[in-house]
Amino acid sequence: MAALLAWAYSGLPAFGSFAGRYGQALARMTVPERGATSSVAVTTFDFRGLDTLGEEFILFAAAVGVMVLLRAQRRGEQVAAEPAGAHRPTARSRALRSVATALVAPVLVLGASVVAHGHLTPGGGFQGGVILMSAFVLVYAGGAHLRAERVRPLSAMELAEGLGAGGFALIGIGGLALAGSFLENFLGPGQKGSLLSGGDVPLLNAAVGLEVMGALLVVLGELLDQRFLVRRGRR
Amino acid sequence: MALAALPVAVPLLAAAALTAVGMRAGRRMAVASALLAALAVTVLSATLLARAAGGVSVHWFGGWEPRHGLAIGIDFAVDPFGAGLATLVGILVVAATVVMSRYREADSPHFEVLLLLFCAGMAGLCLSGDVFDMFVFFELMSVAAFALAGYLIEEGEAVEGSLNFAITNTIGSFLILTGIALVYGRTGALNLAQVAHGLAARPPDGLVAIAFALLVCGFLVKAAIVPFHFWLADAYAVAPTPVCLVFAGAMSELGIYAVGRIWFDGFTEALAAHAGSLRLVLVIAGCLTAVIGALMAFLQDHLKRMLAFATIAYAGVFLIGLATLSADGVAGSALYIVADGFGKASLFVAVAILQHRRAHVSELALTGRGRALPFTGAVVLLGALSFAAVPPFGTFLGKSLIEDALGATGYGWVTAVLLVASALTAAAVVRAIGRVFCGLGQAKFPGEPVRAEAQPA
Amino acid sequence: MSALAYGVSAWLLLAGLYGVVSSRNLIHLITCLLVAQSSTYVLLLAVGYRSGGTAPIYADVPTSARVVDPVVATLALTDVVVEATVAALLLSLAVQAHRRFGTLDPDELGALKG
Amino acid sequence: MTAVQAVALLAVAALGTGVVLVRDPARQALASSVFGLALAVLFLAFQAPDVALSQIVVGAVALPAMILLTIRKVARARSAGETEARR
Repeated sequence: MAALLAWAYSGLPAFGSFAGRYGQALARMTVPERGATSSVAVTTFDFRGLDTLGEEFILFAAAVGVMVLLRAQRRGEQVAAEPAGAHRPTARSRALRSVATALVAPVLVLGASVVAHGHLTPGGGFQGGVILMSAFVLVYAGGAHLRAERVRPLSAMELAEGLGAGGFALIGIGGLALAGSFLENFLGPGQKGSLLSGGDVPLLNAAVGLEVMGALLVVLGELLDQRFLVRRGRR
Repeated sequence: MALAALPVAVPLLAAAALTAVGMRAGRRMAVASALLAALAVTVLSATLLARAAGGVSVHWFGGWEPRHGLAIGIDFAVDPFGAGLATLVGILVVAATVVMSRYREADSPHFEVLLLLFCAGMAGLCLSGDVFDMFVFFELMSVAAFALAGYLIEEGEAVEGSLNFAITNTIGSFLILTGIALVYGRTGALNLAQVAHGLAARPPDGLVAIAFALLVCGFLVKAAIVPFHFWLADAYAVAPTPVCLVFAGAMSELGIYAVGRIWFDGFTEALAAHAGSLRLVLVIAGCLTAVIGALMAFLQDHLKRMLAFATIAYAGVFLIGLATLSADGVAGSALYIVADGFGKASLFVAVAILQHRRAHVSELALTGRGRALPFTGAVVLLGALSFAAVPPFGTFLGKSLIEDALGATGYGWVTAVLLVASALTAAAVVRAIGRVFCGLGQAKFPGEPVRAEAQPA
Repeated sequence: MSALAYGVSAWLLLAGLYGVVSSRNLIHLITCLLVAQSSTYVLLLAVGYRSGGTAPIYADVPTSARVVDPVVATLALTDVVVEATVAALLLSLAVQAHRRFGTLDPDELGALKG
Repeated sequence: MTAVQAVALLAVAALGTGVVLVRDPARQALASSVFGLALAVLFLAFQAPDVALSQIVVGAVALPAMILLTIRKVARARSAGETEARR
């Protein structure tokens, strides 16, 4: 197999000398056509938007799948009680928790800004969505298992996820209705480099951010579930 | 033609909406919306099929028409074969939704959501004309399929079946992706038509051969062609029966379809000089698959396993049709796929009914217990006749076309393999009819009865 | 030098697959799958790299700059997401497998089937 | 190819091998986190900051976290089983 791969790879252009017209054409079209500055974002959300639509729904399918697969675990599982005292806050963990809680707001802002600037600089809905998700994980790490659960009940996450994924498809339909083609960018390109350039790319970014955040929270929430059960049992 | 986007967009939207509404939607509403979406897919694809009769029509997403002969966006290239398969997918998903709603009560719409995503993935794969986009929809289909196969996770076997399924198919998708990267490195294009152009511009070398081989292997894992067949029977045996109906009727066949698409739209020109050896390899793989699948099907008494191996056998038959690399052979395969899809689907429906009413899927345990279900018996008989490819069935026409194409390409002897495959699978089903519906032979109860899927889980 | 980039990609694929085949623990096996998958990102990005090119982000560079291929970045992004999702699904299957059979050894799972 | 790229490539190859060879899943999760970071550096060197960013959030943080949670969950289930057996 190694030999076969070597045979195939030897036919590739030498490293650094790739001259594919497609990518270069897209890169050149980015600014004049769309006013956004990140070719990657415009390629992801506009030229090849359908791929991204599919990708979001793959994530969506996986989150639903994880819910289905771990459902049985959630139901009536005998959970080993954690040794008593394991969670009694010590001074050190209390300090850690306050740090974590203090970090929540900046991380939320960071995530939101990565999403909002996705069409201008590296980053975008996906990366921002994960950062937003980690804000919620910090809430959890902040020691408030119960609070964390109150902050993000499973159905709310599902709602975010569905809205995000559906939003992407809806924006696509908007293109279909307003400009005659599915995923057609139906908003004007706007000023180069401004927050509202790139037509619907920022909107799609926001939808993806929401979807990614929701889906990852569902997955992590499912994997964390047992903790909640323990806590609830003791209450 | 903006219509092309809708068979994918509609189920995706429906799935997202269902999830957003979540538990608040009643059970009935979930089923109804899934049903509506699947029906919409069917009708839309059928319309596409009718329009595609005049030739391939291309839809560019986002309105990105090619500029200076360079594809910018992603296209759906709708040809009769793809649109036909998408229609088949729609119909089978409708059937699966109906069967599932009859036999299973659930508190959440997750099953419908996954089924819709699965449906969208398959429809997208049928229509897409961009090699990376095919991969994306292929993955969507796979991820939804992994979850669906493990849906009955409360039953221990489901874990193992879907684990094998997921691991082998994930490795398959690495192969596809590596193939795509190689193709992109050579041609700088992802649109299949432009890939074909770019590949043909230089004499074929190792890169082209290996890239093609990687793509073919990746897709054939899904079709469960020998030697990639071992996961299928396990996965089908554990998946909910209505899901098997879609798996067997459409998913395996889509693997074959994707290989056809890659060959005819992408590599024909570049590898034309090597078509002979490709034909030989594919025919041999197809024959092995058909014979092994049919033999294994004959040896099973677990009805779902039997049908799973029959699915493998027919995947081999369709591959043989494709392997002729001729218009007749492909048309034959297409017809055969559609006709056989309905045949297998009705057999799985019958199994679902038996399983629900009698709580068994082994034909030995079911001996004589189907007498009170004459209608189900009739359906199974029709399925057997469809396997046997006797004249009034579409399978007969498909098989004759493949045989003609084989004769024309010098592989006349392969018709014997087709005959063996149909005979063995039909015989297996007839034996099941004899035992289950006529009460021939001794009843045996190997182990405990399987729990009916019908019980609220 | 181009051999190094492509070679590393091939190496990761082979190493990951070796890990999958030889693994005695499902969680280990899944992590090895991830290594194998990372080979595809390396390959994609290596294919699209252009010597001396900058990232195709025009926030700080003029539009006439030589840039690397944006398409491969898009493909790799999609790929990263796919990896994460498949891993999540496989991990939850592994949890269930352990729950059913009390083992994470793929060989023992096969033996239990009988 | 620049020296940074060459070094990053070699690091990725070595760490990737390491991830495969570490047999203990918990340690492997940590190894894979380091491997994910190395990949992110490599992508930066390949001028793909978008991919690098998502590689950091996914490969170096989210996936190892998922793996660790899975291990934890499995370990918990195991000790639950033992407690039950003792009863």
